[in-house]
Amino acid sequence: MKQLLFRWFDSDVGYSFRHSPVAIGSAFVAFVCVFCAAFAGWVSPHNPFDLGSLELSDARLPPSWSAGGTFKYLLGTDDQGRDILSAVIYGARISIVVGAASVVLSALVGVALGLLAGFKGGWVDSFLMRLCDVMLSFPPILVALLMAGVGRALFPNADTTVAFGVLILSISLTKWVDYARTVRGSTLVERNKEYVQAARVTGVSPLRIMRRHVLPNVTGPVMVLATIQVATAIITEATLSFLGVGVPPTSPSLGTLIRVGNDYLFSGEYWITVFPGLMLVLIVLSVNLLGDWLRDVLNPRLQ
Amino acid sequence: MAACGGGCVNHTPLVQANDLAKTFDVSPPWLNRVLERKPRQLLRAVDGVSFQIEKGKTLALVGESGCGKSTVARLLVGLYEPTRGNLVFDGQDAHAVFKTAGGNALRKRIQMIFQDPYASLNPRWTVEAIVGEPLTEHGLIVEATALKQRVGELLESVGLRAQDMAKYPHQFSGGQRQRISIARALATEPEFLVCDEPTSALDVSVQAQVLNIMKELQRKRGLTYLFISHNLAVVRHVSDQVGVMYLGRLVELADKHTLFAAPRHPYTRMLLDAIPKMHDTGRARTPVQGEVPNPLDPPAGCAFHPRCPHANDRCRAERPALLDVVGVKIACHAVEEGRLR
Amino acid sequence: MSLLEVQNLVVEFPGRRGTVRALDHISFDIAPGEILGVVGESGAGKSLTGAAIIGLLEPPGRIAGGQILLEGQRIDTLGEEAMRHIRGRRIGAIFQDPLTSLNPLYSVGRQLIETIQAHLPVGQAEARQRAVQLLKDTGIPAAEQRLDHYPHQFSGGMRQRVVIALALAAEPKLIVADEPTTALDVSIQAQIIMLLKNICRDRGAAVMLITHDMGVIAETCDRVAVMYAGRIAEIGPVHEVINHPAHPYTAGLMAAIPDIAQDRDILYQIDGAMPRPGAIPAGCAFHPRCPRAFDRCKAERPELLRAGATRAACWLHAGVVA
Amino acid sequence: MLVFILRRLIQAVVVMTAVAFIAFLLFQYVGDPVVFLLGQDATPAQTADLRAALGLDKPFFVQFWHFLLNAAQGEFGLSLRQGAKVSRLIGERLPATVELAFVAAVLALVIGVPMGVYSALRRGTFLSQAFMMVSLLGVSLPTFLIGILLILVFSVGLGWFPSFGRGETVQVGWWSSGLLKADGWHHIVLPAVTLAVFQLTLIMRLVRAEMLEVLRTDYIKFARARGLSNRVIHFGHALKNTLVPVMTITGLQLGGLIAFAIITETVFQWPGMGLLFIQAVTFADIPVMAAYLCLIALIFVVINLVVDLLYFAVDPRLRVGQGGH
Amino acid sequence: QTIRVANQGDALSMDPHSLSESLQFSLTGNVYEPLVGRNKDLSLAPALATSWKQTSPTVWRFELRKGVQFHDGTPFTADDVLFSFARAAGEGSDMKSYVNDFKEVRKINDFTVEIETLQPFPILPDVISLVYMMSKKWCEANQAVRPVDRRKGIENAASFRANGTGPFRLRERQPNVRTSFTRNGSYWGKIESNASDIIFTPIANDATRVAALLSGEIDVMEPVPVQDIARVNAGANTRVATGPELRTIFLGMDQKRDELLYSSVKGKNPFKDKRVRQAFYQAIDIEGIKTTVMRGASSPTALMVGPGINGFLPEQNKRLPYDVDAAKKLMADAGYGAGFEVAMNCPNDRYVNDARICQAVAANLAKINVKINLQAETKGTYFPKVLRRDTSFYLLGWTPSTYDAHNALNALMACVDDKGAGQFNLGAYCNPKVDELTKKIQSETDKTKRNAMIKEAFDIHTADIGHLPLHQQALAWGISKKVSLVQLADNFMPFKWMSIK
Ligand SMILES: Nc1ncnc2c1ncn2[C@@H]1O[C@H](COP(=O)(O)OP(=O)(O)OP(=O)(O)O)[C@@H](O)[C@H]1O
Ligand SMILES: Nc1ncnc2c1ncn2[C@@H]1O[C@H](COP(=O)(O)OP(=O)(O)OP(=O)(O)O)[C@@H](O)[C@H]1O
Ligand SMILES: [Mg+2]
Ligand SMILES: [Mg+2]
Repeated sequence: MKQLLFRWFDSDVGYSFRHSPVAIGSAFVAFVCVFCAAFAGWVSPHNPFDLGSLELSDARLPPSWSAGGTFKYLLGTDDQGRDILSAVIYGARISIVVGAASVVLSALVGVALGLLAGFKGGWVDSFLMRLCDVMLSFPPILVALLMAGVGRALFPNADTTVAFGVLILSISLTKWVDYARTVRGSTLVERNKEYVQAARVTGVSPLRIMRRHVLPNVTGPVMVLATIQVATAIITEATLSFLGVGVPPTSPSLGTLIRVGNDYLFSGEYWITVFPGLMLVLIVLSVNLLGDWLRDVLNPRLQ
Repeated sequence: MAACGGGCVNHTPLVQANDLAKTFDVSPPWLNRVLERKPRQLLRAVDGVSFQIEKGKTLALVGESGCGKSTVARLLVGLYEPTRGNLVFDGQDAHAVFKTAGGNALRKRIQMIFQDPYASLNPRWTVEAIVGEPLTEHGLIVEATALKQRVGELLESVGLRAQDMAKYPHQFSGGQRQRISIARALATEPEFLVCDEPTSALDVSVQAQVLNIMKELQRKRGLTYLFISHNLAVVRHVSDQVGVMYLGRLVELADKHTLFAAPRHPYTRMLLDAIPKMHDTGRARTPVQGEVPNPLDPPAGCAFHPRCPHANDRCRAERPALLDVVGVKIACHAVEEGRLR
Repeated sequence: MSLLEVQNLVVEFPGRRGTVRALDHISFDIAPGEILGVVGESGAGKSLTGAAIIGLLEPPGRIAGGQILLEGQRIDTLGEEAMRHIRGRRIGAIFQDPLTSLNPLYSVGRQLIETIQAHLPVGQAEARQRAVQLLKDTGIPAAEQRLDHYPHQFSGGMRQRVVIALALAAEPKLIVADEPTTALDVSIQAQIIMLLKNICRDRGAAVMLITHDMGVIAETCDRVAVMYAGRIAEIGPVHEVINHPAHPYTAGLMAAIPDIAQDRDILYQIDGAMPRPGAIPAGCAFHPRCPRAFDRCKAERPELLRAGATRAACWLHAGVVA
Repeated sequence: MLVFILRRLIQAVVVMTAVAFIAFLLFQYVGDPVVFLLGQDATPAQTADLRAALGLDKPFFVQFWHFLLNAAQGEFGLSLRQGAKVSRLIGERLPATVELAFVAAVLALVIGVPMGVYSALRRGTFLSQAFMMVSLLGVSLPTFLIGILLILVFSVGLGWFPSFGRGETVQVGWWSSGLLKADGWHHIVLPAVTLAVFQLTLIMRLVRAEMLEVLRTDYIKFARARGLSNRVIHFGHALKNTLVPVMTITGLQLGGLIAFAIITETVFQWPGMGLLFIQAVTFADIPVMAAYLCLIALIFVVINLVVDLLYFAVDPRLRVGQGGH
Repeated sequence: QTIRVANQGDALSMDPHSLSESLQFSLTGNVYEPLVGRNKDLSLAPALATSWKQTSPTVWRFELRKGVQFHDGTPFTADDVLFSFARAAGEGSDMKSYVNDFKEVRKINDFTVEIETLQPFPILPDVISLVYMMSKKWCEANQAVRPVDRRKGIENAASFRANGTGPFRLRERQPNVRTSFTRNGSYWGKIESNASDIIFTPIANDATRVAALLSGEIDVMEPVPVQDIARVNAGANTRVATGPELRTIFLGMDQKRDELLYSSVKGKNPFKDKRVRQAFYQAIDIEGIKTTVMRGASSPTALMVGPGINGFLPEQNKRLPYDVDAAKKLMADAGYGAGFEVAMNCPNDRYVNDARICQAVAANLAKINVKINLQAETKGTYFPKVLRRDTSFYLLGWTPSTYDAHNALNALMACVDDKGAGQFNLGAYCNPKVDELTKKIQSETDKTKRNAMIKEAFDIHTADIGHLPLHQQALAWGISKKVSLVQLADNFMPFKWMSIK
């Protein structure tokens, strides 16, 4: 482990990391966000998902520094008396989980199908690529919207976890296409590289070649894509909840919080939307910047 | 095969290619063909190539880019299925065997070395994994320390150090990488090595190192080589026999000494003439005109006739066969007719 | 007076592990009309030398010392705009791969005409006239029609002819040709080298011909510089260097080349590999591989020393001068 | 060329059938239109009646087959909710969406391409870094929030632009255009900006990345070596080569604009297809939804075709049948 | 003078018989008129009928107004009345339930008609106040004899055009974009409005609608989101008119199934135990919901109908006190001291702050250890689901379309049968006494007796805690200070009472 860390530190990526304030900064921010989200239970002062602890009488309190604010609720409360700070932390957790999970899911599917298409070629390839075309003609928001509807219809009384599952699935459903295409492209390149042919001459089975030789060599672009898609997935989730098919309101994600807060922009209760919005920007920005940086570092032509 | 004790000279060839051909279908999609009334387009990358290689000997194939050298190599190692003809390896029909369960046993005996020392090693694997892969894949060695031991030996046999196995390919120079490739190819103790331009990406100084190692290995282990190159000087250095290819066909197949001393085919002559001579500087040569024709649409008759100074009407119409002319095999009307000698 | 004079040229790349010196005090000159060959192993710094002369070092690479004089005028310190007028007009360049050297979206004629008009005060019609003439001169049949064709419609050899025509478009006095034939077929290589040699002779242009191929050098050049690890190991008239190499590296290189004319069982081989820039040993860069190295080689860096008709950076020849 | 177009058309039909199928499959789950059609006082018998009358009680494949038959004739039936022909509804809404998407696309291109070119040419300068940051901010905020904020600032706060609708429109044949009147332009500013932000970011980053690649190619190096001026190299040679790959993605993005318009149209009450679709979704108006999705697929197909044809125009390598090797 | 009006939604059609929905009635009610209309206090008012009386328990006689012209100039006569009722009862109409009990509509002379019903029908004038009169001639000339028939895929002129007798004419109709009206110069009555034109625009997004009002792009809009009431009131040129609405918001519980769906309780149904229902009732902090969620714009209620509905009695409207301790005790008594878990269905775009009310309720119930799995979703998926009775606990709102308590009793509280009774009684509350009373109320003609029966039925339902009534939501109209208008409790917006400075 220590050795691995050291090797990373010593590698080109590590070097570039140490010398890029943007990368360090955004990694730091991303880490803080992820840390807070992961340990939300310890970090946040209240548990916003525990409905029993909500006091309606504490609803819509402004942040502590404004007149009428209390230190009990540092960033104020929303219309349900939910502590905004805690809600933001927990919401970030949900957003990150939804974002990361949908990216992982779509990456898994996309990479697998992309490998298959690139390696098998022929009609498998044609079929999968046409399938990608079809998926591309569905704008992601639409697919997610419809999928979320379908999910709700199929699991009408789903509890929260299933609702999340449906949400994640519906976001992933369009995103895998990007991975499939990228991986297929790289696979086509890698497949004809001589080291793959060497393995074939030796008699290594195609499946094994795909897994052991080709897969590790296409992870670079997938990584880049993944970082950037975590961000878009989080935004998609927010947009879906704007359209009314997001996560359950009792366990709001950042997107839900912003959407709810949107209703209070005119009434002056800016904190209900601004702080979740800031958090969202912070996460998306840092993840995007990391992705950008990674892309520049991993792209040999830009070295 | 007749049993033959040590010391007796075995004249049965180890490798025998009979009328090998490989055609690629490069037709436009079906709809285009139907609508534009275009026929199917077939690219005859290799078109009826026959040769034999005796055990312990080296056959070199030379020719310009695109003439089908690599395709022959891939046919020999089973990366491609021949469209026509067959390959007899040690008395067995190789492509038939490749398909059966015994295929791996045969694959073990035939290995390949590639051109690009940078692309032929998986950049994410350690040298140990790369060289060890054929061993584990064929179940030759499963135990970790034994594997290390064997990989170390292999590396040392190609002039690297055993400690190098922990490194990654990018930590080696081009020549060293090519040695790793050789070590990998040797791992299964093959009898036949197909080398597709193993030195053309290398500097002359490094090329010398690799060629020396290859020769030494051949001497020590009795390896048989198919050596592909477009550098005639290198070919002369390593081979016993030389085949000259043009547009998918062999145009001349001869013993090395014969070929270099007295090239017969006009194309062979042209190739030899095109090589700049190092030691009689200043001599102006008249380079041959023209370039290789489009392989999709090869000229009728002798494919070389548009560039050939000796071409006549027969050359333009009739394709010459590869004929035995005093110990040399030649496909040329002019030579056959005695117009050229 | 020499056409081009390179004096103590140093090129450096600031990098993650400190600054790497890729060219280390290189000096040579080229006379008008002369063909200078530059050979050496991959990574020896041949292309960098060419790039430094035409002022196209890729960032972060920079000239860190020495000077480059073109017809007595110092050009390494010129600004971008002034340098632009030198490139193409006074120094032409040819790169290795003719396919990638031409913009695929523009016709060959357009690229020729824009180059001519960038440097010469001629109208459209005259520029076109010249372009056709250039194509004819470089041996392209049916030049008039070919002018409107796109690069992908030419074969490899034809493309390289176009590239040569482009390099000569504004009649420069010096051509830097960086491996102009490496990407081509053996039979075509000879054609292109001949063309380059003849056309430059006709126009009185000097050529700096960078190549791997000793044979090409032997046939084409007047003088040759052998590079090793960012330095010039030996420089001198071609047949002297080839037949009587003064530097052990040159000698090794020559012996390592298989000969078409004779059989050798084992090739001479120089063990080891050329050091990367940044890991170049002290003293003579070649000493760890040199069969004739002695103490001084490890400690002191040799300058180019006269050795017969050539000059070599080797302490073996120290006595000759002293 | 003709063959190529034909191929694409056949592909298009396949893609659109698949889209229709998937769409139709999904609709089975998004809600029950009968509930809305009948209002609160309907009896179960009435419900069953209507269900039968609408053919909603038929097996899925029968319904789909009818749908396909009709769709092939460009007829998608009556909107369950509005009782109007779907083709007419869409016809009325199409101009609004197309104009919005068009203005947004022009905006995104006109601003995005120069920004991308600049930040590629002047990599590392303050301004180009700032462009990159700002562009990232654009993708970090959900579209709806951007829309509301724009309204808050520019309509309510400053009173510069109207907050909803298309304003005055002029009827040109069946097309209703808002772009022929100052009022229409006045109304389109905020929605178009909202819609353009995301695309702008993408285009800018794409142009930058492609440009950086192109600037590293040999032919650019060779163009420099020929002594061409920077202007010619950057804007003649590099930009044109950059735009070739950018074209594909931009084409796809244009299709995306129309889809993204859903959110923007909702926020700005823009009377376009997105709004129609969202309303249809809430009321499970299957014919409208199906027609919309098929139309979107058609738009994508057309855009792809146009992009491919543009390729023919721009890239001589694709113009086949002219010698070559 | 032009008044620009905006609403959350749009009428689906201009056909007054095609859909029984209040926005559609409100909008088409400016163009078309019923026989019996309503005053500003919702009491009945003569419209196209000048007077009416019950000539026998099953017969009502209407005297029609003379000299009335449709917008196209044709005079209004008894034939049009007969035609309109037939149209409302016919195929494709959504008004059938209003005229279901009619036996016959008879023309006595050109300006007198009689309606005979199957059973005694005391509230007939109330019921027909939403059945608008159309021109027979015009409908026949424009293929609009029937409301739109989706089955045949044929469009209908009446969906896009209109020819009524009302104070405004329909000038232009772009569904979901803009509908404009002009003043009817030849109206039979006086129009208390100075508006020459009305432009109606739907703006679905709350924030956009508020912004449009604040920036002066529209003059009247509805509804104002409760949280923005203060902001609109603070605006220099805008104000909010609030008032009670007829709709009652309540919670329902499954009281039929033996095992509660979607709950941690297995093998039994806690909602069958009145103590549990009462515990839920008393655990809900309705005042807290009023102040925080509804920002004061609601009136908590104990009844299933609100003021303005016939049968509503203020003295009956007494809620059980909010008392968490009592609720806990009730739960403990019922054997659920440790609470349980149950799913709750809730729309999120149907009623004012509906999902937020549910959240607040969930938070309240958490205090008596009940864990609510809240499923808030769009009405498009919500209604089909709850109408399948695929729910254990749900939120619903109800406005009796007849302005009479019987409608609520029959739809919400009667035992479920297959003839439409208890159709929205989604938890299948059933008390035979209430059922019996409901049937009697239907045909009782004596007003006092009838009201007494309504009172009794409500008392029983309240005692049973059959549902958990929450509140009547408030109307909130955003109005430019230049505009004066009359706000009706049924949320209709007649343009004839709207003026602008
Ligand atoms: N997989 C393939 N599909 C279609 N055509 C192919 C394929 N592989 C090779 N070819 C074509 O077959 C011909 C012979 O190719 P091959 O690679 O054998 O040539 P080569 O002699 O090895 O050339 P080089 O010296 O450039 O390596 C070429 O024209 C090539 O384009
Ligand atoms: N951008 C760069 N950054 C760092 N080092 C570089 C860069 N470009 C070139 N070098 C180094 O400079 C040295 C000389 O490179 P150059 O391209 O001149 O070699 P060359 O002699 O032309 O080799 P080849 O025969 O392979 O073309 C190489 O060792 C290379 O590592
Ligand atoms: Mg090859
Ligand atoms: Mg080079």
